[in-house]
Amino acid sequence: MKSRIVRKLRIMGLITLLLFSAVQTAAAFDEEPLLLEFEAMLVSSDRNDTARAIELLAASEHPEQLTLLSLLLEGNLYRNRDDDRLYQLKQHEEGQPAERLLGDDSRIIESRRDFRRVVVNNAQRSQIRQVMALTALSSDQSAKRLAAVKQLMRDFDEETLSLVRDAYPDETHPKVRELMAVALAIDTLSQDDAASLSDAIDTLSRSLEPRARNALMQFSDATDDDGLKAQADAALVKIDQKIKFYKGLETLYFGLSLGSVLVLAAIGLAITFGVMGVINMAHGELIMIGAYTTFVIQQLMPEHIGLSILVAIPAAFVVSGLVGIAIERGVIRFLYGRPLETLLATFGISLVLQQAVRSIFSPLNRSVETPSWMSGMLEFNPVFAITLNRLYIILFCFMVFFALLLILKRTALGLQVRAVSQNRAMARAMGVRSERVDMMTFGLGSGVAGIAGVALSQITNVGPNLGQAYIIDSFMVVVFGGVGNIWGTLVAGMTLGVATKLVEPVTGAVLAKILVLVFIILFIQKRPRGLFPQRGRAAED
Amino acid sequence: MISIQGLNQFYGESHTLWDIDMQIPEGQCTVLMGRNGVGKTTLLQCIMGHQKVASGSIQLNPVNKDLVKTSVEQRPRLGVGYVPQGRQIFPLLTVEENLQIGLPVLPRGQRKIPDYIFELFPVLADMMHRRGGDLSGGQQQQLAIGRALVVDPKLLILDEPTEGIQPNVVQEIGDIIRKLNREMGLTVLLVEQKLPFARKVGDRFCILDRGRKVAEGAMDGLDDTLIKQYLTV
Amino acid sequence: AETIKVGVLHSLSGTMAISETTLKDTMLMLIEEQNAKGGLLGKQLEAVVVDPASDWPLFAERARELLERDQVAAIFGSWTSVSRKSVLPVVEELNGLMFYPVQYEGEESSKNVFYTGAAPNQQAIPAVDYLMNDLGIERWVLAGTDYVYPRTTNRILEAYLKQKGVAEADIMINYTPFGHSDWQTIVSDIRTFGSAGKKTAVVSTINGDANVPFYSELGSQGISAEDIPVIAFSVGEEELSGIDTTPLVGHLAAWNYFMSVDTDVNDDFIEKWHDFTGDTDRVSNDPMEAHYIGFNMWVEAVNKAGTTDPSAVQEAIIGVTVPNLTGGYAAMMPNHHITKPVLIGEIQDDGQFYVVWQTPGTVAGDAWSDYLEGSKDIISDWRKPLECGNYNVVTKTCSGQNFE
Amino acid sequence: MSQTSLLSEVKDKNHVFSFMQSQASPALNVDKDILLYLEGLSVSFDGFKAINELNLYIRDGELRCIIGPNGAGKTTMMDIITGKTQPDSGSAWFGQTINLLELDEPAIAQAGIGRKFQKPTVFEFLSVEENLILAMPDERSVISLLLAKLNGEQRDRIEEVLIQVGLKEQALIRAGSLSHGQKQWLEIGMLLMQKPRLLLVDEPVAGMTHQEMDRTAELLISLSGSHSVVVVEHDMDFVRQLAGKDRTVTVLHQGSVLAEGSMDQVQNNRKVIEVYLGE
Amino acid sequence: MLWNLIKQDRGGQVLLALLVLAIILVPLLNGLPTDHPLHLPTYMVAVMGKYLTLALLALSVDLVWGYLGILTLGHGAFFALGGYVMGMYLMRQIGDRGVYGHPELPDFMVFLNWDSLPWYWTGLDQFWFAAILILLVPGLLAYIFGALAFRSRVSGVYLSIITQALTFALMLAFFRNEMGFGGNNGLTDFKDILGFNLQSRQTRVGLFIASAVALALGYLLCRYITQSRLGKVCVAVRDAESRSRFLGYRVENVKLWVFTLSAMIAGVAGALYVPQVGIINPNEFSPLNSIEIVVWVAVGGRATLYGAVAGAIFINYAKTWFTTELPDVWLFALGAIFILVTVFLPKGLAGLLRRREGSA
Ligand SMILES: Nc1ncnc2c1ncn2[C@@H]1O[C@H](COP(=O)(O)OP(=O)(O)OP(=O)(O)O)[C@@H](O)[C@H]1O
Ligand SMILES: Nc1ncnc2c1ncn2[C@@H]1O[C@H](COP(=O)(O)OP(=O)(O)OP(=O)(O)O)[C@@H](O)[C@H]1O
Ligand SMILES: NC(N)=O
Ligand SMILES: [Mg+2]
Ligand SMILES: [Mg+2]
Repeated sequence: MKSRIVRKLRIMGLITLLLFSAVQTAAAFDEEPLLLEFEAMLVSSDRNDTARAIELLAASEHPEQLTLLSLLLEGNLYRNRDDDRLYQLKQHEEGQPAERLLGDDSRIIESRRDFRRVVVNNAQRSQIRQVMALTALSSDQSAKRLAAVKQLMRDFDEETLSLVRDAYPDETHPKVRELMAVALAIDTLSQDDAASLSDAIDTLSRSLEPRARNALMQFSDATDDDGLKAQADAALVKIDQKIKFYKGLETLYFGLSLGSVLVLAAIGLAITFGVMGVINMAHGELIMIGAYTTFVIQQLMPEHIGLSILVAIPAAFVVSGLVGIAIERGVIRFLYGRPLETLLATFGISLVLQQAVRSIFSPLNRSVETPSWMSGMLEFNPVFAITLNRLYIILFCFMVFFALLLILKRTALGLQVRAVSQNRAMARAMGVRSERVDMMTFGLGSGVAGIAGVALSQITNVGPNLGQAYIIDSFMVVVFGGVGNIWGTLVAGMTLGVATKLVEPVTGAVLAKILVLVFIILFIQKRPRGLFPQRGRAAED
Repeated sequence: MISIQGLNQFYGESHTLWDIDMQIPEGQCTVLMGRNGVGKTTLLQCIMGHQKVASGSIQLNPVNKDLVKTSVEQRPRLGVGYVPQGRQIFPLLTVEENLQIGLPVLPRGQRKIPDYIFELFPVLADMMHRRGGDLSGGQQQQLAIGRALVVDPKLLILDEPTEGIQPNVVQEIGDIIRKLNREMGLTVLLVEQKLPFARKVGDRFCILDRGRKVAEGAMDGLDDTLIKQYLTV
Repeated sequence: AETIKVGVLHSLSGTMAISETTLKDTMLMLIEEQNAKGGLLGKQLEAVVVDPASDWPLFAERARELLERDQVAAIFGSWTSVSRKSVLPVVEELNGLMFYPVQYEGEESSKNVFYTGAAPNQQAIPAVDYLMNDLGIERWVLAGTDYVYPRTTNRILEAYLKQKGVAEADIMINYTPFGHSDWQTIVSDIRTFGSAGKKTAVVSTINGDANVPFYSELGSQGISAEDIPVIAFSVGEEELSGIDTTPLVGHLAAWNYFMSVDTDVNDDFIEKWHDFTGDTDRVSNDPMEAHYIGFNMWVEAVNKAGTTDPSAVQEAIIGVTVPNLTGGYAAMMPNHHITKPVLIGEIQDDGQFYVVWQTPGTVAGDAWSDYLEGSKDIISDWRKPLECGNYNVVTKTCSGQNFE
Repeated sequence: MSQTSLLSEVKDKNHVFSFMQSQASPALNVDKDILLYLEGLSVSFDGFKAINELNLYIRDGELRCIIGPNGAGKTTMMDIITGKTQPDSGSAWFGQTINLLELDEPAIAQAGIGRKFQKPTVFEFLSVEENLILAMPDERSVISLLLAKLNGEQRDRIEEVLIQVGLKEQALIRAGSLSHGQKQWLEIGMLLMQKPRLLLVDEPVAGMTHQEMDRTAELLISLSGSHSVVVVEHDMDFVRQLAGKDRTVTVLHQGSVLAEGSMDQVQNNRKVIEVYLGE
Repeated sequence: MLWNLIKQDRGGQVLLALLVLAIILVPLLNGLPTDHPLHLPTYMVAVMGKYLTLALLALSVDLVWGYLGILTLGHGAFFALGGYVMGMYLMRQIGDRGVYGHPELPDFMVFLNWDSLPWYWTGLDQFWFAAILILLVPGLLAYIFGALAFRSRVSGVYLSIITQALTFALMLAFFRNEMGFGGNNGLTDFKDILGFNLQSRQTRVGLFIASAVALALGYLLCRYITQSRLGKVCVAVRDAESRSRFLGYRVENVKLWVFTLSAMIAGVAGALYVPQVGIINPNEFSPLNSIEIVVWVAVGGRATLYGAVAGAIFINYAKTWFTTELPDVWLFALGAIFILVTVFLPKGLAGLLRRREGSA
């Protein structure tokens, strides 16, 4: 039962959309025999016919071959159950127009049921991609050619190889050329031509492509020539060393990225709990609110997913911040001087917020899309690539951290909140407007939690349990780092992240988590006040 | 400067201050005296707003405000500086930060710690970046006085400011209070147990006993009978 | 007027609310519909909804209340195995009826419980067959959440794969804690494992909340279904509705029902569901179908027995056959499991599954796996004269019954 | 306690864990008539030398006044003696046999060193009477605490101390609601209950009236002889009273002894006047 | 001597009187014919028994939190360990009546292919041995944990968080099937206790009485401790830890023993809880559960023993009632209770009672 609110938001969003998005019209194709046959196969109820339709088109020299195949690949073709013809739909919604693929007939969708999407399966998708790759091999963009060679390397046969072989001499782009060379070398290794074998091994020894390594292994197992075997083995050792090095880098990156998630989740708490002393059990729910804000923003601007995240950051800050301020004004301000009781009240608040989200947005997870600029990888080589979304999260984490540091160190607020938390009465006697400071600080911590929610929405569930999943870890990080020290939070989060990732490959995820917890317990014995303890006479009693 | 009328205060059930009427004339230094536990600190806390009063009024004069009805954080803005008993330093803030806390009450452009504070208490300059809580007791006391002066007060309230301070500095503090009082026209309300010091800096005295005001007058009027009656155990 | 009470025992709060709330709504819809049809035995049905709050002991407590205090004629409920295990002694002690709608690990057959979800042989085994035969998979990653269902399923699959000649080195098993959220290392390991030159697939028994970050990591590390397909047993339409499916197109799931199934009963069911919830975006899923089947079976059995008395219904329900939503029929077997078709679907970018394969007929649920050492000799048959849920055909004994 | 030392403790099968040891320290030995030896003590905080090569000896039964500017290191010295602060170097012995630097705070307290803090610290949620009961020296092990009962003698003693510190009327109220001065008295009362061999008294008369000061002086003087008493105070009248004609007064400055001698000598010491007393 | 303990303890008197009354009335009312208007259904007996065990748990938390100032966010671990020991005993009582008919191994071990009982399951078929372990296992863990933490002077939130880490780690460990405790499914399907059929009415009433007696004894024990000199030392430690060191108290020993004792009480509570609810699963180790216990104590009134009992019973009753009557929105109601109690009843329910007493 999606709430009405969301639906309303969505309608508003649609209106905005119409203003932005250019209306695209589908071009119809002629009813020539080949295409009619293609259509007939696709509307058939026999699944194998789809594959045949693809083959049919692929084998033909039809000029619109690629256009049609991509329509199919992207799921833009629908079968009408009445007339068994194919249609292109702008939207699979009642009242929307449907254009016939062949000829120029169109109708309005009366019932969604009447139109069934024509779907391709994995094998067929591969089939289409291969066809497209073959064409792309002669594209004038090197990136496309590179992708094409990669696609072809998944599964090459004589035909594709000969295409690569033909294209190789003319290829100018070094990367594409290199990959082609690898492909050809792999092929060479499977032949029995001793002359070029050594060169092929040499080529492959420089490549980190898994297929290259596999080919070398196979070759090494199969060959009778001791010299070549030794060469292949040496190449393998070299490759494995490189792989090991890159795996190490990868682990480090994974650790930092897990660490930055922990830091983001904890950093708001480092303020509300660490600096203000409120044991804020609702912190997780403030993160959750940030994530839901992202969801709502995306609902409002479904055509601008890329932008939506950027809009969501300030929006989540404001929404969570306001909720935080409401919590502070409504409950917590009655509890200053009774820090333990904030635990009780905020625990209650967290239950209420969870249930509120369940009532408003349903208990189901909501889907938040990853904008295209955040998806994909920065590929350094075939064994080492960094995922862009995580990279952005790491960067974002540092940005948030330094922004907060600046606020706490460079503004009066930072000083005042520490004064208030150390001695409220005296701070007021010095003219500090403690109520405003509390409100602003709690709002700031909550707003930052909201921002963390935006980041988390990119990698995990956006659902009512989101907060629960992070609250324990957040407290762990803040305390491990040393309460009241936000540098501590940063270092603690990163340390725990990297430690987890270092242990995980050895022990598996479950034991890794247990070991990290045991590590925290033992570490605290050694440093009873965390990584960066508050020192001095006052902290001792 | 301050005129207190019919002030009553309770800690829970226990009636601590009884119908206090008291005047603190502008430009003078009034010393509040009395045995331990008679309610001196409590009275100052009422003036500062740290304790709720049950009845009565506390008029702050040139600005004509009833302090009972104003919030605590207004007081420094109305020109009241406070040196509490037990120093109440912010232990984890540095000395500098302790002093900076009061700056925002000053008009923009004047938000700087005045140099004369470091002239008065050179030790604070030496310890600028040490945590307040790490200072020795006497250093903290000096910091507390310095901190109160930062807000540029018209009325300075001090609760046993010489407690734990080395003798030569006590003399200095006496001189300072007198100077602030006589030369800069600062009104001072001082709680002090030590008679010589009280006599030296005070213009007027006021004695509390078991929550009531029992005597008041010019410092010359503080004679042995009063002392025997109210200040001896 | 006197009513027949039906207990609905699904978590509406806590971690499981995410899955179970829908089933509560389904039950309310089915009951409403039945009442519109005139009720049962001339009486109206009344749903008694309680919230066991994802708290396992609370499941037993609530079940006891439903049976003792509310005198419900049957309980429809539970999702996790542990909640079922918690309720089990109670329904057996009080001789109640319970319909359990979720795929599970098997190894159980109670006189009082009817298992309308899939047993491992109705989901896992056919799925692996499909991967092996149709996709030519040679290397296997068995990834699951660390609890009994994945453990058991994977043990069965491991035995099965080895029996089919798969080498130990071609099987990688990985367990993660509940709600595991950082999948970077594991996905990277899977990628490495899958780059050994043999076609590799992941069989996922990853549960609930851990799926979103898992798939999202698959997407960001660029593992597409064409490289390494993932087939899931716990990811359905409901779970997909919380995931951005664009990068997941082509990954698989094995179920006994998909919302996209093109039959009239299914279309009708979905339409009613949309009307009932007032939300045309709501999806339907396999456990909903299981409740649909279970409820109709119960109705039929009550009609057949002429009473809601549990013992009579237990007797009457074996052999009852009702339509399922995929165009066939489901029959209650003597082991209290039902017959189901097995469907394999590929994820589409609209969050639906497209059926790419299905068993020609239906498969009967097997309570005791033929691939596990301890249980291959055990059978279950609740008909007279055997009346035993775990009869050892070798020792010829029946053990572990909680009733006299 | 660090992890490695814990590990080595566990590995050593003859190790007697501290929680299994009898917690009594070696018997106090004051054969040489010196109760407290502080030799070559130094301690610094973030590079700042709070105590610098300090040497100090307290005789058995002596009443010693220590004065010195704010920040001279007086409180820090007490922190070292009571185990709160570990010195960087030097030694601290209680009698001939007890090395204070090897003991932790409770062991030092049990060995017979009691302390009154500069800032009065009492147990705010317990009544005044309960504060005194807890200061009684006898029961310290968990079991005996569980079974402890007040006997008549102890009751009388509490009564006596309550009267001595003038808190008879407040006996049953929460210590937290005492005024500052009253807390000072309560702390003195706790010291009296504890009857330690060595009393360290940090600024006892701060916030007291002159007459109370006299009383405190009397009290401390009466304790000396059977106890050693070290008093830190800035109030010269009080120090004068305590020191009388022939007791020793020590002046600390910048962490070490600046001057030592009778009150008269000290008072007329130029350097002392310069850094501390003023003209 | 007993009377002296509760002479000045109005709440305690009421509590003990109620417990005695319950011990007498519950079997009587439960024994009435089922159609009698005063009949107490057996399921209610079990539910009430459960409340009493949770109250005992709350008591153990109040002892360390209320009086000693240790905010333990991991006490559920000790409760769960006691529960697991009892659960293991109950599993062993099943004998060959499991579904696989194995004479020794519990079902979950059979189907996970274990061939023999792990060493730590041995002896648990004996009740006396189980009874000892119920005290010993939580006690030992608390002792070791405490010896480490208190000696290192870990305190405040740092201690709270590592208690939380402790229970969290245990939860993950117990989830692992390799541990041999049944993984996520835990231990369930119990049949007898001490030879009595767990599903019989009499056994349930017996367990209820055992819980009531345990609660009463637990109350008296805690009361005795808090009234003793040790109790005063606890408060002293709570309010000024370092000051009590300077008086010669070995703070770490005081903390260690009280904490250990409290863990044992929690273990007993867990052991009584398990046969009444019929299942023990790693979820009992969940950190949020432990936080909830603290919340019960706070609602009841920290540092009043009867308050802790009242809080636990009140909240758990409210939960039962809400989840049946307001299944869709009960979290709002529960959350609101927590918020309102904190803001308006700073001393918890016990404060309400005392205010009454004060004004009367
Ligand atoms: N927070 C409190 N709660 C209850 N009673 C208090 C509280 N603070 C002070 N009192 C009581 O109020 C009375 C007055 O205390 P107050 O601190 O004002 O005394 P004082 O005159 O400043 O004494 P001193 O010279 O010792 O500082 C004392 O008897 C004290 O016991
Ligand atoms: N933990 C600490 N960190 C940093 N500096 C410290 C610390 N403890 C003490 N100090 C410094 O050591 C010096 C000695 O302090 P101490 O408290 O011993 O002085 P004192 O002689 O007792 O002075 P007072 O008479 O003012 O109480 C002071 O300058 C103080 O600032
Ligand atoms: N039965 C399950 N999926 O837990
Ligand atoms: Mg005072
Ligand atoms: Mg000092």
